[in-house]
Amino acid sequence: MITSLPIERRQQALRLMIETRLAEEKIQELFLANLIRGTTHLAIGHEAVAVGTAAALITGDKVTCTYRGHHHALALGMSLRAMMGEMMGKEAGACKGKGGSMHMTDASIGLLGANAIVGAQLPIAMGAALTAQVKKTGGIAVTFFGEGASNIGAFHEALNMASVWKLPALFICENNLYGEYSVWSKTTPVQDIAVRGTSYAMPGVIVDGQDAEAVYTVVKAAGDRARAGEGPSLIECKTYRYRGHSRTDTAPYRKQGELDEWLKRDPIDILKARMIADSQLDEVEFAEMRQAAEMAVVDAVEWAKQQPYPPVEALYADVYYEG
Amino acid sequence: MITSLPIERRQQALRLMIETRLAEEKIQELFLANLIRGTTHLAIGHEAVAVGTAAALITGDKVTCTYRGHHHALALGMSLRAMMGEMMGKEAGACKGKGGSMHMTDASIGLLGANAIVGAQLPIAMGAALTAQVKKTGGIAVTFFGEGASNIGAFHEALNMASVWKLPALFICENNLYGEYSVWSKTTPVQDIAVRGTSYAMPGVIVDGQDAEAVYTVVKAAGDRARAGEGPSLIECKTYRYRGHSRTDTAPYRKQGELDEWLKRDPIDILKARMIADSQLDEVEFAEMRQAAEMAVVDAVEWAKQQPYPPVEALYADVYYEG
Amino acid sequence: MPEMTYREAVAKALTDELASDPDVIFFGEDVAEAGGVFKVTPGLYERFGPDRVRDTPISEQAIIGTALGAAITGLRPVAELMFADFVPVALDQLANQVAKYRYMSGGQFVVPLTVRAAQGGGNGFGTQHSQCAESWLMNFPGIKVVSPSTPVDMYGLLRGAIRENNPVFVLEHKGLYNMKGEVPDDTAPMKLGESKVMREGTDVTVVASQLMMHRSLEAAEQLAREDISCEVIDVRSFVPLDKATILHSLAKTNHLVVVEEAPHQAGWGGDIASLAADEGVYWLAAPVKRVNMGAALIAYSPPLEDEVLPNVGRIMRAVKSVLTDA
Amino acid sequence: MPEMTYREAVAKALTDELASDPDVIFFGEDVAEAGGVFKVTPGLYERFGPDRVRDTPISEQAIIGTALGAAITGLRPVAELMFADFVPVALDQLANQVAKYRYMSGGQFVVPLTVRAAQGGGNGFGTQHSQCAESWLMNFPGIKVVSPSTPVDMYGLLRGAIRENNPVFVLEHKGLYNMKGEVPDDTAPMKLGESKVMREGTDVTVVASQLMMHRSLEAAEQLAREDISCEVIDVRSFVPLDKATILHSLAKTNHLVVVEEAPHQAGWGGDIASLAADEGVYWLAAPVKRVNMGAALIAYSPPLEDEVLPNVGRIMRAVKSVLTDA
Ligand SMILES: Cc1ncc(C[n+]2csc(CCOP(=O)(O)OP(=O)(O)O)c2C)c(N)n1
Ligand SMILES: Cc1ncc(C[n+]2csc(CCOP(=O)(O)OP(=O)(O)O)c2C)c(N)n1
Ligand SMILES: [Mg+2]
Ligand SMILES: [Mg+2]
Repeated sequence: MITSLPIERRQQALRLMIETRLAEEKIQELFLANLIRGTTHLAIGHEAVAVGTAAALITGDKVTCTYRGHHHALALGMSLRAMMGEMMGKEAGACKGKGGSMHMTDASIGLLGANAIVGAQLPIAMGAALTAQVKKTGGIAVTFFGEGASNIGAFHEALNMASVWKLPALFICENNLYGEYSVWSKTTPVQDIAVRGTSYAMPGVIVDGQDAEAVYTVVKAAGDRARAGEGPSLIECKTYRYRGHSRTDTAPYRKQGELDEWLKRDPIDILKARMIADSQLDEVEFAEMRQAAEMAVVDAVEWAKQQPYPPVEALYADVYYEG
Repeated sequence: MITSLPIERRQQALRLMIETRLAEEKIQELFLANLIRGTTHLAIGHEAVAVGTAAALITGDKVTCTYRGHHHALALGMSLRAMMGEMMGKEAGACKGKGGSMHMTDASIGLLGANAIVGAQLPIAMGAALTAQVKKTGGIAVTFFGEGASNIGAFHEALNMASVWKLPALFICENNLYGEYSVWSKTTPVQDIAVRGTSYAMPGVIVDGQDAEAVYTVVKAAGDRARAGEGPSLIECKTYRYRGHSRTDTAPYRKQGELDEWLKRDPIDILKARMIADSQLDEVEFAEMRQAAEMAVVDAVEWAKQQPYPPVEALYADVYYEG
Repeated sequence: MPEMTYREAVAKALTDELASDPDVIFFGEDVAEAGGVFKVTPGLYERFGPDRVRDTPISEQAIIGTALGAAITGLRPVAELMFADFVPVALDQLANQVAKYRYMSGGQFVVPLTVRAAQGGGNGFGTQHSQCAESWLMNFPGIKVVSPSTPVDMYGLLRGAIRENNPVFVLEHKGLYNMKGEVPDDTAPMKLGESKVMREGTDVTVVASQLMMHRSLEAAEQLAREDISCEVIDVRSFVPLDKATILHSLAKTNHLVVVEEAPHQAGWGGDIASLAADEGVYWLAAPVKRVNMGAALIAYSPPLEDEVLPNVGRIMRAVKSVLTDA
Repeated sequence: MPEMTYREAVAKALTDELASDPDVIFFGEDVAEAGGVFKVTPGLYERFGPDRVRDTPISEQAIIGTALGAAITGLRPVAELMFADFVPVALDQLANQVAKYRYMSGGQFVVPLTVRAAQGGGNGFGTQHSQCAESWLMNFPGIKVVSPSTPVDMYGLLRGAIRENNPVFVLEHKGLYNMKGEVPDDTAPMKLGESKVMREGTDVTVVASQLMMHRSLEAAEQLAREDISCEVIDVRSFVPLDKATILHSLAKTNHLVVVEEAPHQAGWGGDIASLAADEGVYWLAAPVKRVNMGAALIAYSPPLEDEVLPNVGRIMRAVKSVLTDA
């Protein structure tokens, strides 16, 4: 049973998904125009996972995620300006320009860090869950990772420790079928990552990652369980990335027609259709929403362009805390 | 159904178990008398796992194991002299004195190394399995580890890779209930390690680790499967260590009466009883066997004592292969 | 003034920190119910309870990662890695996460995290259980590294490390656990980053740490009988490094010997020699000698292990060689 | 004489080795069907087949461990770790296993194993994808470490590494993949352990590697216009280190600058400086300067990354400072 969110929260979820989509499309443009240096990993197609999860979290909850983390950051409440500033390496960016695309981090919204080492974010979230447990904050920690990451040692250690310690933690796997250029079946002998919960006596749930409300429903339930001290859960969101793995990848390894099939189940379309069916939205309002998002993205980009780079002395700041 | 081994092989298995038992008791003695430096991890109680497995292997098969590895080495055919020489750090030891108790290694019998880093031996065995697969030798690779090791990252990575590559490999877990001083349930949320095969679409079998022929039966079947190209298996041997974790540990953490229960199912007794029941052995012959083993152990110790230490220049040899 | 062992000093520092700050927690493999593999931490579990003193699974990456996550969310964790030889198992978490977490977030976090591990050779533990880890950690700015050599320093530096709002790796030497020394009741948490002149001298500066520092003191004692005066400096803090104390001594003695319990290549001794060759070059009257394991590994066999670790004889020869070379 | 890129030189070396020795196999993440993340290895999978050229799961510990097991049982594996920043993830296998396997068995095995990874900064990849790894591997005797700086060396040293009956870590610099150079058809597998004088000079010896070596050459070129003559040495082989070439140059120039693309602490530059302070001390006319990242990390922001990596200006200033200090 999928929970229907109240109208305001649906509006917010839809707005965030549209903003995320447009922001990422813009980021790709800026990269290809060489206005940004480095690399980027877009989550276009994954938006429902982020907004569905974020809708189930409360203030004080903590999140770690990956280099493919723009959608999480925006869903949790990072401002478009902070993100674009960071993409351009500006002092006003989320990490003062020191992190970049792969490290969008904002402690003020509970986002403890996006990680560029596959799997490393899982144990770090366990530490946040431990703090919640020891300090009895009622909070939970959520960590996002890909299906490919479920083959690395840190995944195994984190799930095992979370289970024996009954940590208030959620492991959310965004199974987008590919790890870089490798289809999951080439590197992973099981059909569903959720089955790996068995090794830790941990519930493993599969959910439609294109449906924000479906994601919300399972994350909310697992979160309630975790908050009640009943331990962690593994949640596998079946999703798809529309773009290549990173900036320059055109994804020639995709199966013919696969993308088209997934485009039919676009997360924005799904929520939009449901809202229209429920008479909560019409095409005009949707177009307005999209236009507002477009303007917000453009504003953020233009703002970020105007921002100064950090001074060179910033290099030596924050290696250590001084004081 | 447990396979009965032919009489000569039963005799050999029994002899090896007795020799191993006595050799390890002697080693403990030598340590406590400070005739050997360092530490040691005895497998007293585990002998059936080693001889049952060894009985199912053929020339060319490869094995990696742990610091708790004397029983594997002897079951595979390491000489008592080579072992005692190594324990004493003598030049004539299995590793020329450079390895010691935790690193009993003998390439000539397929024993690729005992490892003192928990879990590290698993991927190494996968490499041996890869060679067998690529060179089509018909051989398999076996790796031994404890239930505690099943919580470390390398375990996970090795089982996953073995499964996707369908490597001819066997993962043999000696579940002796404790990892150092921690009972398994404190660190491991599942009842049986075998269940972890599920995460890799790999068969997980549980076997009585005190019964050499039971171990032989499952290892033989899994080995045949691996040799036939059908992939790896996870085998969990339920066993128990009679002694503490290492030299100085008196195992105060054991449950009251637990050791006594296990002593009732001693691996030597089990095979002995079966042979007596099958009229293949009587008490006199058993006593003779034991005495011969005692003499062999004493011979090895006395021989090892007479051997010279390696010359100091040996320090600089074999860091690299020269040539 | 109470005398205690180096081992007891660790326990006392942990006890005092756990008692004085409810945010301090402590975990690692077999540290709680069993009191640690080196029997360093008995009683903590009983006193501070299962929430704050925990046994972990054998999962070094998870141990460090969890400690990091706890540190950035309001706890002040102390994690144990048991043998320092296991640092490589968890090095991604230490080097790519712990060390960089504050920096790459643009200073959003403080990381009040302490990691402890036991290091060093001489016990017949073989190639994989006898190494020293300072140099493996030092190429990753963001972590501080301290290596106390005496009970009082163990107590003060471990407390200082736990009080630090930065990640600190505290290395304990296995060969010193039974060493006794005075630890005054009023010993306060110590500031990291200071070396200590353990013996004053005028002819040669000997820089060393932990077991090697004690051997250097012994060498100095014997050399004194031959009228050679060594100044022995205990590094104590590898990161940050106290350059001033070393340079000050070098200015006086004009001769430098560095004693490392580690292979030569990319060892911390190179930094001391490099400091001498840079800021101290005009004071150098002779070659700087490094006494270390060269390119050898620690072998199990007693005579090999005894030879590969710098011993008093090798240290004395090095001191004499720099004095006669000129 | 064919010209090719550094990237093509890697591919050609792998191709030639796979073609000439059926025991050579190659695996890593996305190296086979996709031809590698840096597009270094396209076509190998098609030519040599799925048994010998394999994609792995994201499992760096398993990659290195499997390569080790294969190497000691009759294959000659080449494993790729993609970014050298992932070395810490697999360091236990490299440092405690690969490096020690022959030694702790008393010489029972040969370990003909090559590991490749791409390293270095300057691409805006951020703190966790821009590091150089030489110094992290060097404190573990048993592994050789080479860092080719030109296409011809890349080709010759990679082939030499694969031919070696020892573990070799070959570090490729991301910033050089597109660099072109002559690779004569008859280029043979090269012996490891030799540095190369890339430019002769008489005033200052500059020791560097890869991207920093090229920047040093550029600095030397500019300094030449100011009548300062630099001898630029490309380290090429960090383990074993070619001490003779460096000392020979130092004897001539009496001045030394070491340029590292890494933090200062426990970096390989310390070993070069320490060599100078020991065997070369009487030739030193001025302080030995190390140009490196100091205690900073690589930040994403372009101006910060551009500043933290030693650049031509900083190298020139260091050279001048050692010449004017005396
Ligand atoms: C330890 C480590 N190994 C390899 C990489 C290179 N890498 C970056 S992303 C990626 C694929 C990850 O796939 P998945 O977990 O499915 O996440 P996705 O990118 O699909 O979101 C790889 C191999 C890395 N960053 N870290
Ligand atoms: C990576 C690593 N972590 C910790 C240790 C210390 N240690 C040695 S044995 C052991 C317990 C292993 O338990 P288990 O796997 O059940 O094997 P057993 O000793 O019972 O045979 C531990 C924690 C180690 N050697 N390596
Ligand atoms: Mg994926
Ligand atoms: Mg066990």
